[in-house]
Amino acid sequence: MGFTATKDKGGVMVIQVDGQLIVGNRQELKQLVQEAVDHGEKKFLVDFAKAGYIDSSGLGALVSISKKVREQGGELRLAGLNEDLRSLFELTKLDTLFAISDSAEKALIAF
Amino acid sequence: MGFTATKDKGGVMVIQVDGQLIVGNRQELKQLVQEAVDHGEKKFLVDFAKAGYIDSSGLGALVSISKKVREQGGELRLAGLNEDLRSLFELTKLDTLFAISDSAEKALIAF
Amino acid sequence: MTSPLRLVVRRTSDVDLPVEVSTRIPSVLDAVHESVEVLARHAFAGLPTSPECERLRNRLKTLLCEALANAIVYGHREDPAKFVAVRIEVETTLVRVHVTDEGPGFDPSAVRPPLDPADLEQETGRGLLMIQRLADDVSFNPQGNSICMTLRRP
Amino acid sequence: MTSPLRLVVRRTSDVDLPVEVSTRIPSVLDAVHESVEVLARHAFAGLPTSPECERLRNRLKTLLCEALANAIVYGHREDPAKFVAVRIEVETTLVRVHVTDEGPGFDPSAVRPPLDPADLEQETGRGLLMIQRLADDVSFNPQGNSICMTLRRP
Ligand SMILES: Nc1ncnc2c1ncn2[C@@H]1O[C@H](COP(=O)(O)OP(=O)(O)O)[C@@H](O)[C@H]1O
Ligand SMILES: Nc1ncnc2c1ncn2[C@@H]1O[C@H](COP(=O)(O)OP(=O)(O)O)[C@@H](O)[C@H]1O
Repeated sequence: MGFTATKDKGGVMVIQVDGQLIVGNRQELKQLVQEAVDHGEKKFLVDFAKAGYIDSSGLGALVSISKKVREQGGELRLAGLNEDLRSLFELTKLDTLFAISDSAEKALIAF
Repeated sequence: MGFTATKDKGGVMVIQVDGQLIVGNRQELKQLVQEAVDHGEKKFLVDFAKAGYIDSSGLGALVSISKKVREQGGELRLAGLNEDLRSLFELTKLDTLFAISDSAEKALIAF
Repeated sequence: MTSPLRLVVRRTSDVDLPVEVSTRIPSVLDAVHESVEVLARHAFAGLPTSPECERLRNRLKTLLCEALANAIVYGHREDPAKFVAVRIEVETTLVRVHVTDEGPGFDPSAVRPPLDPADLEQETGRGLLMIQRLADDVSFNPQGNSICMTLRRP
Repeated sequence: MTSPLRLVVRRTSDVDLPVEVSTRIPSVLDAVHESVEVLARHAFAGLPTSPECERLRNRLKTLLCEALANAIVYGHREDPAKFVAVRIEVETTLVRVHVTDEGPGFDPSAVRPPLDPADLEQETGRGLLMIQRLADDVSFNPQGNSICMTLRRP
């Protein structure tokens, strides 16, 4: 349980969600992104390839960081959602709010 | 869960206890031995090398079959008891009633 | 000369044993993750590790997160001295999850999730919606402080 | 040029969550084995597969066999319509197993196991003795129809 942040060659902060994004760890994600934004980072990719489950607090955290990134003129993308995780975005209509790519590779090309 | 009976070259019925010897399957063991005794078998070895747990009903079944075998002039030995299973025989003093060998091999030599 | 082999295999008794797993969780959001993992482990002990079961397990975990967070935040205002009661009934064909708090309860039919395009940037309000869509059945006690979420097993 | 790497590892919350596993078993001796396996699986979910834990698991199974057989035979005279209630409390340092029947109960202090050399050929009467020696603690309710067996965890 945790997040791994790596800056790729194209300057994108790739944040990997390890296990779950839920009420118990969403603050860490928000903090991580806030610090990176403060540091001048503009491009963010949240990769769910290694995530098993997320809850509505986790979705809320994503809404919050995407707002923050956009306010700074940056861009946030999501990737690696399996069928079940993706359906959470659909049923909450958040799929219309986020740029979602199938894989981290595809998302990185899209930036 | 069950018993495998094999007759070895020396004419010993080797009965392997698979998993457990408890209230739920001791009748099968008693029946197996009864049939073999009726068939004229005299030498029995019950091997616990693959047994995980036994209960007092299982011990009772062993007392019963050992009596039956002895009444027919036969011999019953036990083998393959791990430390915990062996301690059950000690605390019930049944270690004084049974011929217990460390392994099936040693028991077969002792017949 | 081969030795005669006899195999006695016991009939497996078809016991359909419903098991209940229950616990009480302190009202601390930091306890949610560990509690969810422990509960899922005990409730689904022996469930195969097939992808299908893994999905069911994750669905259960999301549902538990939602219901626990609501009980802790709205039911108990994060008072660590209050405990959320969780009871999971595991049957052959379904799993029933009861989450009960000591709070005043609420009227779930009055909740409106932020589904309008104008509301999508709201951070909260999606918990019940997710519960209703992830569970195969949802019911509340009359007071509204105890939720029962049913999952059909694959 | 290496890319900067940042790792955020969350503090693991030290939740010490006592879990209870419970069920009701029909009073049929053929149901004992399956019930014991199911209960041990749920109660010890997540317990490592070390030899030490395997021994604890087997000890629990033997204890459950004894208490269930007694409840079924003496408490319920094998009436399949009567159910034996089992409740297992799993805590960090111990496991407590409660087995309760609807029978008249008995006085455990009056039981004399067949330990005399002359009595060793008796087939029965060793259940309580085994329970008392395998469990780290044993107690009964006043009526004698509910036993509590405690195991310390390694
Ligand atoms: N256990 C509860 N006790 C009291 N009120 C609750 C409870 N669960 C939910 N609610 C109410 O229902 C509303 C909607 O909850 P929910 O859909 O989970 O979204 P969120 O928790 O993000 O606000 C909450 O704002 C709260 O007023
Ligand atoms: N749950 C119970 N209800 C009533 N009597 C019981 C119960 N458990 C044990 N007993 C009594 O205690 C005696 C000893 O039990 P035990 O030591 O387990 O040996 P066994 O079951 O082989 O007779 C039994 O014969 C029975 O009279």
